[in-house]
Amino acid sequence: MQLAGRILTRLGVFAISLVGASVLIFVITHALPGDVAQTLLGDQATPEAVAQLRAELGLDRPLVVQYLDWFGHVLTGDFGVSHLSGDAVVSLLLPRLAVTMWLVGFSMIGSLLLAIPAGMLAALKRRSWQGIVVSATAQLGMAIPVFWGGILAVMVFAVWLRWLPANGYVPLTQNPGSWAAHLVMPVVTLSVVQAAVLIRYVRAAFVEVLNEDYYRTARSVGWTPMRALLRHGLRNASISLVTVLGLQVSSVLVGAIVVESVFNLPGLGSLLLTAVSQRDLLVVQGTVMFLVLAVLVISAVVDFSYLLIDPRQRAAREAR
Amino acid sequence: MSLLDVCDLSVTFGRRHRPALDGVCFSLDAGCRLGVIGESGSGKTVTALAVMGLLPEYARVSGKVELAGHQITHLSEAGLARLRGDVVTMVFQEPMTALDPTMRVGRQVAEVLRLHAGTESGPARAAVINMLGEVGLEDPERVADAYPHQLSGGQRQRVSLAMALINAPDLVICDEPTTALDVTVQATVLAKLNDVLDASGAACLFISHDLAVVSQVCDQVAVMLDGRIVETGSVAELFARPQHPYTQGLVATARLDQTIPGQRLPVVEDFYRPGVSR
Amino acid sequence: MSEELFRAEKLTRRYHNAGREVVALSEVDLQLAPGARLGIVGESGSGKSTLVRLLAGLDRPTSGRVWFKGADITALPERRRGFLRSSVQMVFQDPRSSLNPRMRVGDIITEPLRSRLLRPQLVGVDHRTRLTEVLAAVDLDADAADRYPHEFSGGQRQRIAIARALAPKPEVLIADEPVSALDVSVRAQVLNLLTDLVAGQGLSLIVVSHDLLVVRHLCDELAVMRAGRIIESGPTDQVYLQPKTEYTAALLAAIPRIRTGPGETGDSR
Amino acid sequence: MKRAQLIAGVVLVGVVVLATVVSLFWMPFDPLRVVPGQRLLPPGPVHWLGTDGFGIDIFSRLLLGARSVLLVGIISVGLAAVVGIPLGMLAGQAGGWIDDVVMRLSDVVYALPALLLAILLASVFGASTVTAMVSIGVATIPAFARVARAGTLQVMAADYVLAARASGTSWWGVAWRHVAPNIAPVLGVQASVGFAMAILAEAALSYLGLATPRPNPTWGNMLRDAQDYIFVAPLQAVWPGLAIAMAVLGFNLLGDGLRDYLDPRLREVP
Repeated sequence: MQLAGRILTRLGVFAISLVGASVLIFVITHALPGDVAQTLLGDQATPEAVAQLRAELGLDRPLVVQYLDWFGHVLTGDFGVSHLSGDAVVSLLLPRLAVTMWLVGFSMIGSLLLAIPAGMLAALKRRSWQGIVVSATAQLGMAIPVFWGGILAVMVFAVWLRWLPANGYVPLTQNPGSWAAHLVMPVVTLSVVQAAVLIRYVRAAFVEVLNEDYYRTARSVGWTPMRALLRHGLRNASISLVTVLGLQVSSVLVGAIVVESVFNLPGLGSLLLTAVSQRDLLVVQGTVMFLVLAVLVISAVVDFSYLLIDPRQRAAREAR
Repeated sequence: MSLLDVCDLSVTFGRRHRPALDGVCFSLDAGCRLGVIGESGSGKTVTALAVMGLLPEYARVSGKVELAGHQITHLSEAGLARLRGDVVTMVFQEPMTALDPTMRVGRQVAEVLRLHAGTESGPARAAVINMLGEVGLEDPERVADAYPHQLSGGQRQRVSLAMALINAPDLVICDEPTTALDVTVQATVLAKLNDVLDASGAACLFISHDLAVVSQVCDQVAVMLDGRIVETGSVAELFARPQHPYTQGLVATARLDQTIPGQRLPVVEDFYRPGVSR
Repeated sequence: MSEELFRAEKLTRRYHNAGREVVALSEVDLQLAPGARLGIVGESGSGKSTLVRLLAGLDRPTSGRVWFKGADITALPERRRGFLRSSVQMVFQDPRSSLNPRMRVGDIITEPLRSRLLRPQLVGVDHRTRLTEVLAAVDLDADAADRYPHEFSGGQRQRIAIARALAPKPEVLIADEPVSALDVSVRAQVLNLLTDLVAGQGLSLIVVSHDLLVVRHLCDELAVMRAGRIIESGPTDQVYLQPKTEYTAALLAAIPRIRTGPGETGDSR
Repeated sequence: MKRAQLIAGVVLVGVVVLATVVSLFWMPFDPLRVVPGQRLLPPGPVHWLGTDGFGIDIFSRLLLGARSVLLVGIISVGLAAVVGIPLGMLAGQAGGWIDDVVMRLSDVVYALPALLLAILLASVFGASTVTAMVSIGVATIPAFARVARAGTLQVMAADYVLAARASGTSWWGVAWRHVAPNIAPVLGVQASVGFAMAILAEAALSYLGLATPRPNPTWGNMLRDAQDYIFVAPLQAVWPGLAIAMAVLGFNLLGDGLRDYLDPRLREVP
């Protein structure tokens, strides 16, 4: 009962965010001063050409109708058509999706692999030098902009050591070795910078556990600090970490867009930036909507896993 | 030789703070029950944590704590971990937070058994159910499969008690174990504590601010004030004829049941003023 | 002019908590005469705090009505509750939570006097004079006014809370577990202070406590609550010495008493 | 230790402020004028940090860039605070449906990170300092609203608010005398940390060409330019990055230091 209620509430939040974000995106592109057709055609266009394009794109209809039409198509998987090339946005997105997904996926995993042990160490040894070193390193890492981290990595590993290619991308199906070589630097850069942010949350979550009575109970029955933390801390800390992770999804995605630009990877980021420079409004609108949808879906899934970890959320189901 | 021997124990947190414990001495024989009385900040809990070896790492400790032949202050973390849960265990004040909310309580108790006795899971469960029954939980099978939040405060404190007693320890330390409970629940938990301590023959260090509660459980009492023990004695003797003025004040104010309603209550200051009579 | 101070009829308060309905208070009737000293005892979740918050007009009942001095306050809008706010004051359990850590003690105590609602009731009351008066009434030095709450001990903070409650010259003092967060040695002082104030200033008093002994000491009437209902009430001595319900008897029996010799309470040891 | 953090933060932030002030009165060279004969000079006594691909003194461009760091930070954090804090306080104090509406609105904005907002705005209006400031500011509103709301809820749960209501203190009185002073410290911390985030976001946006356009220098677009010469003049890609890292570190340290300094609970324990 209660669990179903919570899931429904979460789905409601998801739906509201989706509709709200789509309205926001639509308002920025259509309702703010600045005419879509004029933007697409540029300043030199004749009024007749603009009027013709307006009719073609249906821009002469009421805004509400235009929005419902657009959002209806989005829900069926149609994110619009590029004005410049005439290609469907989806057909532009799909070939580039893989690059961004590799980058986001590996970086998410990489940052967790770095941040969880480091954060636990920082919490457990928070009063000795090991903990202070970890915290200080994280503090420094947080201050490094991800693109500068990428540039520095290129300087060291591509320019100086010549171990890795400076930029570019090769699909996995074409040459797995080369694919990996091109992805290593972007992934490591993004992982390290994300991990620096995550370490603080992981540390805070475990410090909280260390201050909990049940941790003290675990110590009092004979667990050593490390084993007590693993046995009783991991699960409890992950309850608060899951929420953080949901929020991290969008920041990793943003980071990926930036990193793609540093390493010249043909992902969604480069698609977006090219579209912006060409003022291809409909591609920008469609791609942004697609990314927002992806972030919302992933955060919702992450949030649901929270219901599985915490028995206080599950319990109601068993009690009834 | 006594089970627990504490001699000249001092504990300081940080450099600028006055000592939390200042030369505390007491001893406890096997099977005996010592109550430690004092107000917040008097050093009761610090004493308990020192005996457990659970003081935070930045605490500076001097003096001797000898438990069942082990020098607690000199033991390594691993050595201490072997004693905790086996020779000495502890029941804490807050039953609502003392158990891991993400683990079924039966497993939490069984873990303690397995950690020290190496029992297999089959027999462990039987022993756990048996222990849960012994601390007065009805339907121990169901309780063992419950998560902490599904139990009442009194039930949880009984589970804590079961955890503390499952390995038949020599010493059980209770830190205000009934303060967070309703009066009626407190009465039943105290009665059960008496029963299980009797049955197991374990010694008990019982910490409380409540003189009446201590008198229900213990036979010896120590009164703490500002990190020192100012008076010790048997329950009967100390409560009937307190010697130290502070103790006299405490005993007088605690006898709310013997005053006439609306009359002025005796206060500690009638007997003892800090810095005057010391 | 009505003879009664408070009257409550069929007071019910239900909460919705995570989709479930919790009945905190169920059809409680109550009458209180001016000058009465009423103690409300019960265990956690019995609804005792909910009841006094409804009486003080800090919460609104789901159903039922409350009268204060003959006026129905149940649905009265906040801006017309000035007379209630100045006449009924509360003291809470934990003075660490009931005093704003970022206000000076003087400002805390005179806060009720600065309220626009209370101004019509407090014509001609000078803030400085009143501050000095109430500080003296609770045995605190006048220079306490310029300091912050964290500079005081627990007992002193509870005195500050009492001083604040006295500031608007109330007729009724409602104390919700006034001593249960305090050390034993301080508890007696605060109880003495409350006794003196009630006698000296002719206040009516409502004390909420889980501790029957505290209530017996302060009050001449007693109401025992359980699961949102008043299950027994009457003069304190009568309830204390001849409880009518089994639950009250159990509550009384559960009070821990100092056992100075074997056999005095006849329990297991 | 904690005090050292605060001091380090103040010093680093001070350097950025100082650079901005200095840039108003003096810069060693004109940071906008192209000098074809002086391209890609290494650091030396004349050009302390060398020159860039247009022959412009890098140090002068860094000084000028500090201005836009402070400008974007102040405007975007200010926008987020001015909108977010009242909304958060309102949500926390009023509760009920108002709380729901505010929180759902904040969820909506949360779904659109600053970068995506900036991309949308840039494609409609063209990239500029203003689109960057607006997108960073709007994207930061939820953070302020949440912190303000959480703090307000905590205050509202305290008995002193109940005591204030029991003595007739009005809604505004509670907000002004009880809620505001008690949540001010956490909001100060949030502002400092938010400033650091804004600097990072601005740098990323101008690196991607979504903020202040050339020839006006920002530390972000200087890095973009430097990247073209990474094989010949790699040091060029170090200075602006160091400047960003230093500024971000400074505001983060300041925020952390403030948090510990302002938390009275932390001051009581050893």
